[in-house]
Amino acid sequence: MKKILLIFGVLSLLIFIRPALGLNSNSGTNTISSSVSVNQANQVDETDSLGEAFEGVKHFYNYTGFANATSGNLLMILIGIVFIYLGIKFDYEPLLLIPIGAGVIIGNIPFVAGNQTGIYETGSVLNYLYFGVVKGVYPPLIFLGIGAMTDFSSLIANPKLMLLGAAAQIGVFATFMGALYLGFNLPEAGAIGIIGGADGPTAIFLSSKLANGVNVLADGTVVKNLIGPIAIAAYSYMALVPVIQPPLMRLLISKEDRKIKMKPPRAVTQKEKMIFPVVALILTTFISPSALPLLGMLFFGNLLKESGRTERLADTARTKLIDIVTILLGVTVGASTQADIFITKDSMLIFGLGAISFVIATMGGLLFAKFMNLFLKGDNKINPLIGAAGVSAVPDSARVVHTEALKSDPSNYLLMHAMAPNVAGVIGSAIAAGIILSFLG
Amino acid sequence: MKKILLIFGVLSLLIFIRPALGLNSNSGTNTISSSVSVNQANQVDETDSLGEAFEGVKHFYNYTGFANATSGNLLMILIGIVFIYLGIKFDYEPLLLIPIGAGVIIGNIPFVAGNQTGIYETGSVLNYLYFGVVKGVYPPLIFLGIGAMTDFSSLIANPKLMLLGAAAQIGVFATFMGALYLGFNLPEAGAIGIIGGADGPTAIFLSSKLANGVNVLADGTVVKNLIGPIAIAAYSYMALVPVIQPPLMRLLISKEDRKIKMKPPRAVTQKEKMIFPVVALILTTFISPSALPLLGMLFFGNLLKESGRTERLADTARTKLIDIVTILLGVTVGASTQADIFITKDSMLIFGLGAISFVIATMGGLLFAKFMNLFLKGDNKINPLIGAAGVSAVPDSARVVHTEALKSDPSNYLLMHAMAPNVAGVIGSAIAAGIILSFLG
Amino acid sequence: MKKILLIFGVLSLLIFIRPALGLNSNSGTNTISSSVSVNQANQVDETDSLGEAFEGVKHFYNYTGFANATSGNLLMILIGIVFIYLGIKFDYEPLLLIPIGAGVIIGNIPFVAGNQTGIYETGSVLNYLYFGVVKGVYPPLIFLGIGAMTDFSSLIANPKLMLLGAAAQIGVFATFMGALYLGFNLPEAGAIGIIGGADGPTAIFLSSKLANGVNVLADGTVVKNLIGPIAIAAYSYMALVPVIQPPLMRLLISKEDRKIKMKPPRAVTQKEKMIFPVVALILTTFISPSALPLLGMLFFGNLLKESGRTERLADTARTKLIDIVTILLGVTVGASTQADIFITKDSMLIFGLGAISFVIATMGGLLFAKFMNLFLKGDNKINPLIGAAGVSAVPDSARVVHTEALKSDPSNYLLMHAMAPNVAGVIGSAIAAGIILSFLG
Amino acid sequence: MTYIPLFTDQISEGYVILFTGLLIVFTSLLSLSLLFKYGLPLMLYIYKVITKRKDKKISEIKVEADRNFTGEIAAAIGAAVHLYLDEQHDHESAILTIKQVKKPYSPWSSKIYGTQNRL
Amino acid sequence: MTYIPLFTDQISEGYVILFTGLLIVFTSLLSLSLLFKYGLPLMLYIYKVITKRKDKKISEIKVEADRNFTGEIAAAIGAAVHLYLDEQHDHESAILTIKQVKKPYSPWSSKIYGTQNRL
Amino acid sequence: MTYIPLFTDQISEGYVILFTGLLIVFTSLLSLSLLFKYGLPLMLYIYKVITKRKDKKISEIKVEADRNFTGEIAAAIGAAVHLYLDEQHDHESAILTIKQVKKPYSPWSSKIYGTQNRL
Ligand code: NA
Ligand code: NA
Ligand code: NA
Repeated sequence: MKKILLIFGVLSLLIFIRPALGLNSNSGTNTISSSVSVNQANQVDETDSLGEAFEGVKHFYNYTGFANATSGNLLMILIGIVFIYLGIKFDYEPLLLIPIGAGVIIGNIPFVAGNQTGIYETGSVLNYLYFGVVKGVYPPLIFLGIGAMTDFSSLIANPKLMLLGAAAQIGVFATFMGALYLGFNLPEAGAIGIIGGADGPTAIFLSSKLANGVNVLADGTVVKNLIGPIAIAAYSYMALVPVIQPPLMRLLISKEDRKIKMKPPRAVTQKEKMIFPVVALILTTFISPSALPLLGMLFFGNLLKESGRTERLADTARTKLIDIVTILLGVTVGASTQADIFITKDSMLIFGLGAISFVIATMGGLLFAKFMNLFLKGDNKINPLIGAAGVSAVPDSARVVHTEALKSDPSNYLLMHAMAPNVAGVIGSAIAAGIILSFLG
Repeated sequence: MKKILLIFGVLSLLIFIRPALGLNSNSGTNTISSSVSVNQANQVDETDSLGEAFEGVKHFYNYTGFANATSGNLLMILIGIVFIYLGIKFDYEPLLLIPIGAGVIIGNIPFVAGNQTGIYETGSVLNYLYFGVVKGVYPPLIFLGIGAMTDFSSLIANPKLMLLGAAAQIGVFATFMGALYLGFNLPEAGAIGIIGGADGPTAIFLSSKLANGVNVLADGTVVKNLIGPIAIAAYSYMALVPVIQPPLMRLLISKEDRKIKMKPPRAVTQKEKMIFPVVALILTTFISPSALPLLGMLFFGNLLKESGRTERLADTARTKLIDIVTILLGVTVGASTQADIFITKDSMLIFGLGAISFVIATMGGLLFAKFMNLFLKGDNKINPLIGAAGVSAVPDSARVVHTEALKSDPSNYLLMHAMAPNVAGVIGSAIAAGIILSFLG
Repeated sequence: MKKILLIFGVLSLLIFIRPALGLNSNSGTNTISSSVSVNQANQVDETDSLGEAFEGVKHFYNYTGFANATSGNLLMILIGIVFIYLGIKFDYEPLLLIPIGAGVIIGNIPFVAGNQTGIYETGSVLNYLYFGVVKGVYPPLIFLGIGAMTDFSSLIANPKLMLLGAAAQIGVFATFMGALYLGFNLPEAGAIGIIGGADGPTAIFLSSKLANGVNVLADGTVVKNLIGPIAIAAYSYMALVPVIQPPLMRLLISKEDRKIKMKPPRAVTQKEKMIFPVVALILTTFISPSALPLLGMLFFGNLLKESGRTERLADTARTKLIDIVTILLGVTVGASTQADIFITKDSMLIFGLGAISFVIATMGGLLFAKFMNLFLKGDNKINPLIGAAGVSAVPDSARVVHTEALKSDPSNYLLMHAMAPNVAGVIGSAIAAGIILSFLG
Repeated sequence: MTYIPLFTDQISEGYVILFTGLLIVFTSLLSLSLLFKYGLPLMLYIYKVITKRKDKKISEIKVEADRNFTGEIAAAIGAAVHLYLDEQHDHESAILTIKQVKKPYSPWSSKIYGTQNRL
Repeated sequence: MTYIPLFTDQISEGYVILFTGLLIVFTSLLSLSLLFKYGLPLMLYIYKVITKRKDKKISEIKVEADRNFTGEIAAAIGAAVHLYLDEQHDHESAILTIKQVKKPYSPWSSKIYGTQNRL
Repeated sequence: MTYIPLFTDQISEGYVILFTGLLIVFTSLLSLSLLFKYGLPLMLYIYKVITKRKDKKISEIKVEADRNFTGEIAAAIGAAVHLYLDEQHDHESAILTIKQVKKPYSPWSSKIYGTQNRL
């Protein structure tokens, strides 16, 4: 068996590797004939129309990925594999990186255009699933699920921590300015800026509205389609939060400050938790109506969770519904990185800006936390580390804070406290997105 | 900290409340400057372009809900809150009232048109989700789930109780006549009449076909879009069944009759339960083919439940699938009550007619139950109370009957018996919808 | 009560059976009057406009299924009932046959065209749900779920068994040739051939791309819409695998060979199982890019399962998501068999070809297994029965193999081994579909 | 889709629909009830005759159902449910509390609730 | 949707958005925090006055929550979670193993997993 | 999408597709099998060399799998499954009965099954 496997295998590999090796067509011919002879052995009599069969193989070969692969495709596939590797090996946001990584591979399998295969070809399955991204339908559904799984008690117990979520938004607007200076036009810059919000769905939602390759500017130019790069950048850096934030924390926060223990949050009544989503929904969307799809669904989901009467709906929203949307969103966003469209100078710039935005956002949060401490007395003082959680990237940044605090004092559990700025960061980014949208939409 | 919170807060509130208080723009200016000075303290140097920043705030302010709120919006938001309150506090159909209530709030957040925010704006997320309502796609999916969770044994064991489900439909046709007399045209009246069916999905389905703001009458007039008011009316009164029905029961049914104990239903074999959905599907849809989407899915779901081979599908249909659809249907139906479109004389009339229809339907069921007793001997006699369950509003009306019966005789458990007319009422309403559709569709 | 039930019943039945019995309209009239008199008893006064009411009944009657039923409809409904019966009684693929059977009934309820009822009428609910079939969206989602529930270890442990999955594909191409000889044009023949793949989703996917009633050939002729017949044929024969395969096994495999015990597969490391989906995805789709939607999703789902980090996504994909899609796919595919479109000579031919294709595929697998044994020594020898599992029809054919093997040796458990060619068959069919698509798409 | 009126007068047509509709609704539900009162037993009998009692599987499925699901049980359930409904709210709150203490922070894409979800 | 520029110069408008944006984000989150620090207690008080303590249901729902959910517990949970997160991977693998041994073959449309799914 | 024929005669093209198709299907599955027979071990070896055994996490995940999932178990499972499949129908009916007795009335939007769903 080994023997035949080998003979057959070597020959067949030849068929596909040939062009790579640059062998001439003769070797091709005898490949065919010989492999056919093997087929013969199998069950069919193929003695006739050998030539045509060869024609057929050649005809078919032009459809294979081997014939159409570009270095860009191979590079992107490699990146996809790296995403998956990071997700599995280092447990960085695997629920995001693995679907996206798989999507990147799927999106970069070389194909012949016009066959309804690619994600950008109308009528292809991927294109139908991508619809939810292009139209910004998936993000609000994910926010519904987030709302149904988020407990805002720490925020209700300690409202002033909301300001940390606001402070981190400096990252959004700074990146926005940076993008402008790098020559992106306003809507594109706005979409890029939101990467600093460290919130995937918000980033996808805003970019699908501003940098969707459809809108037309006053001067007649069409905005670029940056949904792919922005989403990938946002999710990549969200996954890398455990790498990005710790050094900044050690840089900006003194040993003593890191040791600060915060007094346990007060107990929050169920009634408060029921009122919160309603009030927050009305207030935030009154201020930033363009964020309605995001904030409306977020607080609606939270109401389902806290009402105490709709547990079954909340449970579906935070499990199966969000899972389904996450799968579809992840794989399509990944697939949207088709090399010929994705590998551009813009994408590189966006990745650079993204890195900076996370740094600025983190610093903003940390510094504003120190600033707040100036006004806080005694055991009301907050541990400045939790400022870093203001970037959202829920819940990783909160867990990073938790871990960092433990390094300086193994008995200092900040997770509960860090959740407050963390969810505030989500709200803050959504509001910021709404503001940008109302200015540039 | 308190201090700065207060200063900053008061100032910022001023920004938004100003117009309400009618302060002049000066106060506005120093609001800006002072709050900016705070920002300065935070992290950025904003000394330049203060004027423009003020411009920006003014420009942005025009997008906020504060600038665009109408009394109508505020009224509807209040109604939304009341819905949620009723759902949480009195446990009235919370699975419906809470999503709808949240939707009402979301749909009435004031926004600037043309930004793809509102549910009636093409391209907005809410508009995409609303699609399932406008096209009548959600109701059949909900019926699929209802079928997968409904046990028809009590109906199979006691077929004559089906007539109670028919009797209650008098409410549908009476309301239909009422609507005609109030000047609605035929299709609109038909859609309004179905409120008397006490069945949300059926009401949405029929109104999406008849009163969708699209169809054109022979005389060239376009029918009104009454989906929102009809759906809200139907669900509101379904939630209020525990309030509406008891007085009517006491009014029409004598103390003795209320004490009647019905003999336990015979055991039903699994084979009967398997045959029921198939036979019922064929018979009912042969009589009323236009009800196919509703009845077809209802009995298909029931077949999944009873086949004993497709439990996993039935389970999904009656849990996650129906939950997802309920969430989307509830929030979009709620959001469709956008003040400028919802607050009309028509809506008020529809609510009036709705109330009457429930009363008539209940009375129809109760009286026909008494009428049936004239022909029934001994322990075959039925407890007329169960006639009220014929309005469907599953399962609340059945539970109301159960509770009422217990008041007159604490050992009289009618729930099982009341379920028969209750589900018959669902079938009856769907058939009625089909009839109306085939006459006026 | 019995009495009135009978009177009323007989009369009402008369209304509908009349035309069948060919009674004259007089009987009709007194039917009305008498039944009305009953209604009177109920609650409403209907003495006036009796004539018009009769008009109404006549008008309505033309909408009922009784007025529009064709023998074709009744035949198809009968077939639907048979499908359901087979699923329940003999447990043949009930998860497929029961939804499809119900769909067949739903799709053949007679209705008046132009009322947005039928699955082929734009705007009807069934038509919206059918979209996922026509556009080939459902199949990849089902493959996602299959991937998330399939364990490829037996394949990884014993790679050479993959060839059995390839051998069975002879069924696909032989059927393709047969269809050509029967006069179908190339795309239609390609779509019909895939029935031999014994894989419902693949069949639907390919036929929705090739034989969708939309594509135009070079000579200007439009291809037929064969999605319905092909899907029904594929699923029917998949369900009948326990009937089709055993005789062929006994025919082709000797008693001794059936007794062959295979050595237990080696243990497979988690790392191998993680790498498999990625490598397989890249290699197979490079060779056959047109199969990307199917193979991409299949291996993506498997990655979710094996990554060890995305269990919650894998779980959703293999339970609720696949259930929802299975329900919708089953009922719409069933409903697409509307008599006037389904009952054609083509459908009959397709069913004939389908039966043959399954036979050829099974024989191909069995014979190639015997052929492989010529090269295998000692306890490496494979039990030729597992060749039959190469047709996929997962997991039934594997279980048939298992059962057959037990008949010749009650201690010979082949299930694990048979799974290898079984899943290989799925991959093989998808690749074959891709090839056909790239030739004829 | 355009609607062609059958009758010149809306109201009169309304009455037609009223009477016809009620008539048909009653007829259909009545025929359904008759079918299950008289038709079904007949069908089952015929089925039994045809299959000459060969139908094991289905009977297995139903058998236990018959035994246990007598009217008494039905009544008992009625009672149980009744009591149950009264207590429900406490359950509700209990459940709430548990949930609350079990994951007072679990937000999106957390490895944590990936597990909770499994538990 | 076409975008009409407010300002001729992109950069200068950028700054406007920068300042305005930050200002508004802060304002909104600040007003939210103020609302919950001062507004909410007031609302609850008013509500209590209106309903004159008649609100049983909701109070029931919350009561236990209050009792148990003290800060100490919160801290305790923090600790628990911490420990928990460290052990998680072993759990993960354990679960994996079980799954693997429980259904190493379950493919699509199997009667088997119809049941597995239930187990 | 319009289809341009490669060959004038359908049948002859059919044969081409027949042969080419089979050839390619075999080739691809064969190369896949070769890859896993020879390529994969190599890859794993290289990976190990590169990471110099530093890969804890993944190994943890797999380790137990290896231990327990020997061929014997596999066979055992085969047997188990076999027995299991025979008993299944009784299970099925049992489950049915329970379900039936547990909620013989639970219809839509019931507060009851909101809870059932939880139980
Ligand atoms: Na953020
Ligand atoms: Na009803
Ligand atoms: Na196959």
